[in-house]
Amino acid sequence: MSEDKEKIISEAVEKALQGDMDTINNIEDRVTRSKAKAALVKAKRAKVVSDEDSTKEDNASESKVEEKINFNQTLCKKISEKFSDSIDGDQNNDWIQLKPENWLKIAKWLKSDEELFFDSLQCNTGMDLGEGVLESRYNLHSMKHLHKVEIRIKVSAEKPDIPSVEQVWRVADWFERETYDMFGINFIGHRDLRRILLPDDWEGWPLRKDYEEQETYHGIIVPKVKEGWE
Amino acid sequence: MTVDFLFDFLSELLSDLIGSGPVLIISMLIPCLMLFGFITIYALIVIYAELKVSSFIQDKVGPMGQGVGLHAGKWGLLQPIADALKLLLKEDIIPSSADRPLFILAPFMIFIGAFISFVALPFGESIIVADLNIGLFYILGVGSIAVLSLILAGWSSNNKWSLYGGMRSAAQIVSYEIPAGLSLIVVIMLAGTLNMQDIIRYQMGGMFSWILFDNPFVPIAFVVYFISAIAETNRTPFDLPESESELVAGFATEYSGMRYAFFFLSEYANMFVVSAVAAACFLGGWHSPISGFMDSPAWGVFWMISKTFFLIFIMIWLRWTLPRLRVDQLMNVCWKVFLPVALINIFGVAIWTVVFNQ
Amino acid sequence: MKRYFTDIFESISSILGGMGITLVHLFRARNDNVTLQYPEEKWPRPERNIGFDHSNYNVIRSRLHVDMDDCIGCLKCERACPVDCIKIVTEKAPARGEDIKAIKHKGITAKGTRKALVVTRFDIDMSECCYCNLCVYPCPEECIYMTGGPNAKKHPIDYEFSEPDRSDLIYRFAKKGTKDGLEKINAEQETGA
Amino acid sequence: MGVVHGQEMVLNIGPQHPATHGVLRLQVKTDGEIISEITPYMGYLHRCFEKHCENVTYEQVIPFTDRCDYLASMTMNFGYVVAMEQLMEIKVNDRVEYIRVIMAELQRIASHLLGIGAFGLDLGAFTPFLHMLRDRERILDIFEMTCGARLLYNYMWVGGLSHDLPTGFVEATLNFLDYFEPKVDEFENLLGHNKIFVERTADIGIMPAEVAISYGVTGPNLRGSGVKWDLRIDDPYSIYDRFDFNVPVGKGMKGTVGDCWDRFYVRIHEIRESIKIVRQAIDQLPKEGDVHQAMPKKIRPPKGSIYRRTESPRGDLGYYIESDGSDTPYRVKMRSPAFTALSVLNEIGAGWLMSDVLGILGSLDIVLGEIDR
Repeated sequence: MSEDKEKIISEAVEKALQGDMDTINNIEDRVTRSKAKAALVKAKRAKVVSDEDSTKEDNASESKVEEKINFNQTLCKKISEKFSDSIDGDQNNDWIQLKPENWLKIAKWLKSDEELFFDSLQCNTGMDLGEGVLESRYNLHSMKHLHKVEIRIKVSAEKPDIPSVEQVWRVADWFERETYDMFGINFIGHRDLRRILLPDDWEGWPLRKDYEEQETYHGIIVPKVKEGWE
Repeated sequence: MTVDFLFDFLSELLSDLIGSGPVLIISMLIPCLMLFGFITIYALIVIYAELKVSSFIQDKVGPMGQGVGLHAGKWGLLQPIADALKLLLKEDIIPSSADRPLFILAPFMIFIGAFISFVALPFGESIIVADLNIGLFYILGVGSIAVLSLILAGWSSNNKWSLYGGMRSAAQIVSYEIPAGLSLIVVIMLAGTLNMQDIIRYQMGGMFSWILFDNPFVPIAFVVYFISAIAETNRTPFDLPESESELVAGFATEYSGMRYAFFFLSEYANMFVVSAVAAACFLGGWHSPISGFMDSPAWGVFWMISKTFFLIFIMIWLRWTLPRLRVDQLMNVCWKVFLPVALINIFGVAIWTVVFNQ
Repeated sequence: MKRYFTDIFESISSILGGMGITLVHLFRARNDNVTLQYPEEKWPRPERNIGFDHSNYNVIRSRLHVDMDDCIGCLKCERACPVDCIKIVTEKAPARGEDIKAIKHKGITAKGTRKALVVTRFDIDMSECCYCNLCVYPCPEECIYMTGGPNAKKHPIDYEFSEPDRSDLIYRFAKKGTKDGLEKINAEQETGA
Repeated sequence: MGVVHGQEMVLNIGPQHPATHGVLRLQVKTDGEIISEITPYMGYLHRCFEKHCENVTYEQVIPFTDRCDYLASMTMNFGYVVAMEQLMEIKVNDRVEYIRVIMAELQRIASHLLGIGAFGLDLGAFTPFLHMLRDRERILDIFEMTCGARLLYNYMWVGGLSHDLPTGFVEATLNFLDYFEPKVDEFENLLGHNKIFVERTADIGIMPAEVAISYGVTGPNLRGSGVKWDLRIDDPYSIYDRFDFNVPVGKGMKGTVGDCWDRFYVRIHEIRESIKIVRQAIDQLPKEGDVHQAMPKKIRPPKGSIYRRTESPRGDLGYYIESDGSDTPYRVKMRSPAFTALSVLNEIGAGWLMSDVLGILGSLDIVLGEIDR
């Protein structure tokens, strides 16, 4: 019974490829009709792919993007189950927005959980989103499962406190010191939070959008004035 | 030899004019000035040799003397003189927090250490400043004055880096004198005397009568002596006291101008002394390799100096090939490798001479 | 104990091996010598026969030069410079595309465009220039370029332009006297009209 | 290593010191020769790269990325350009991709040559340093033929290249590779297997794999500790999947895995791998294709952010670019591999002797321009 069904489906798909869809539509049995349609879609896609290979990459990158999106969504769900109301704001598929409160616990869980195993913090970027909102973004990556995630934590400029994840990933020690140095986000629980690139007694946070450099530093005029030019 | 020779000659000439005291002083001063002249000329030559050899090893050509302004001579020959002039004319800074008297004393002490050991070096049949019968022992004893001045220099410039350099050099030179001394005992056992001229006369007659080929144990002693001699003059791979990439310049960090020139000069003078002793004791001093050929006393000076220069060339060659040893590895090599090898060597040579009762 | 002897043997053999290599270099120094006696032998500029057609395309990184006759004052190079080391001030030309003898201003450029502006000031501060060549591309008249390379016929390579005083490194390309010459002309026109 | 006792002396291996590979101050607590604690102080070479990027357009950022890691500025451009093209979904033609790979791998060879040379120089071997610099000059000649500059190129632009290859390029590169291949073995014999060098580097500055990962150390230093992690294979970008090359990993031949000798070993073998890649890339180099073809007239990326990593000679070079739709970047953050390599110095350097700590610093091959940005 199933061979002739296969035959019907393949015939119908051949005809549909030439354009007349009615043979597929008038297959009575609902199951074989849906199977034929699926075969048609696959054949179409295969035909498209074989023509130009560039679209193949699009499909590959498309699937990668899809996979990334649903990976983020599953991760979002897991986090919200485990740690109640830690997701801040709506669901978004490129990154995960967290509230600063239990970020340290989430970080420990992200690293220790066998199935996620984010063992390397790739990069921590500070960001000044304007109107007194600072943000610290963490790009995490797992060497074992080769999957990545970006976690963002918004915080107000008046009270810029984020728990430090320096115990979880040792690299965060210097990354957080640099974000503190440039943005003034102080990381609670950090080993020795002080400026890393600028001299220790430099006032102001340079990378904030509303930053004016100080006139003199220890008597040296900071903005370099050059004669004979202006 | 030359001092008493000069003394007799001058006393006949001027004995009626001035008493025998001043004559003695004059007859001592003349060889001193000659030695000082020899050292400065030798230093210029060896600086030039080091510049050229190191450049050739590094696929460079070294100073070639083109260029505007002060010409550095056809093949860069004037370069060493330019270096010497530069060091003389440079400002001589003494750090304010340095211990002034010791700071000033250190370079002179190190130069004196190198200078007075020239006295017992045999340059030719009769060309030796003072033919001491304890020649070899005297040279070794005087050689250790350098240690004192390095520590002095390290301590007095009140700089952490030079303190490190001073301490390292103290440990290194003192501990490397022992294998050097032990390997020279082999020579003394064979030659039977401490007098440098007699040691060389013992090696008369062609290359195969040199002590080096006397019995199979002596080449080992020669290698041990040569390497510990390199350590004594702070040359790579043992140049820890003034290792430029770690301790900035070691004990010589705070020195500049004339004083730095003295450290430089005494390092090269020490190199000459050490290689001359090696040439005299192991390679037959002023004897020519083929017994009859060019063996007259005048040629002796040529042979002595060419052997010494060959050994100096090896030192320069080693410097531009090998990395530097670490301090504890340095000690490890000295006490755990050179010392036992030197002791076994003495034992070996003793048995060999008894069995073959040369 | 065995390691003790292998250590000694290893060190001797590897040191002798190393010395062998340096000895080979010592004797072969004559032919693979790399030093260049600077004042006599200059650094050989790689002659750039470019694969594609614009033969006068300049790829050398050295001092910037501007042909003022071709410059139409479009400020594209000033905007392209990442370190803002180019300053241009332009004035409206009395008549479009005409030469003005008094201030040696040519009206039409080599490419035939008619100039509407007179460039009174064109300064490049070579002490701040980062030699990134970003200003050469946008220029429609190709009048700003780095000296040397394929256009060496017009301007030989010049990478020895160091000056004792830093402010001498500010190159002023605008022709002498254009500014006040132009003012005089405008003043005459007002009085005349 | 040594039990530290007695009164501690604080020593500044100061910003001006022959062995700090740039302007870095190591405040060191020592008792005699044994160093108990190292705290690096940086920022002497901080030139506000990220603040500059917020005031210049996207094309003008490229000369600034050159100046971060001035020993490997081709790969710095490459990293920025790959990130930008992924942000703007630009697809460059094959000729540009192949030229970029050739340039990046030649730059990797040049940067490793200087890294190994300086490492040997810290241990006192002066001659190999000069031999390696001599060969590095030949690579710089090839770069100069192509884009006119020798150190800071501004060669790779968003969507293409600033210049196409000159006609004599392929022969010049092949001549160089044939001349250079035997030289790598000579370096390995002159320096690598020299007993004093082995004595000074084996079993010293051991960095276990977990310490390396938790400190975020990447590149040859991480591969020296036995972790097979190379972005060109594990997070592929550009066309690296078309070449077959293997990733050398430290095996602890002369001591334990992850010591200074292994990092040296990994770098020497990476030079050989890069030579293989350049040879394959030159064979497959397509003749036609204009290098300016995919270059957008006005670079105005869509609103959004991207974090893209590439393999620079010192490790994972990451660019985090946030654009707000205008033609100047809103925020550019460069994740510098040497920054994390320096952070591990205290962990693996404490307890060793003074000359070892400087040897370990040399083996990490850091560049201060990239650390201070």
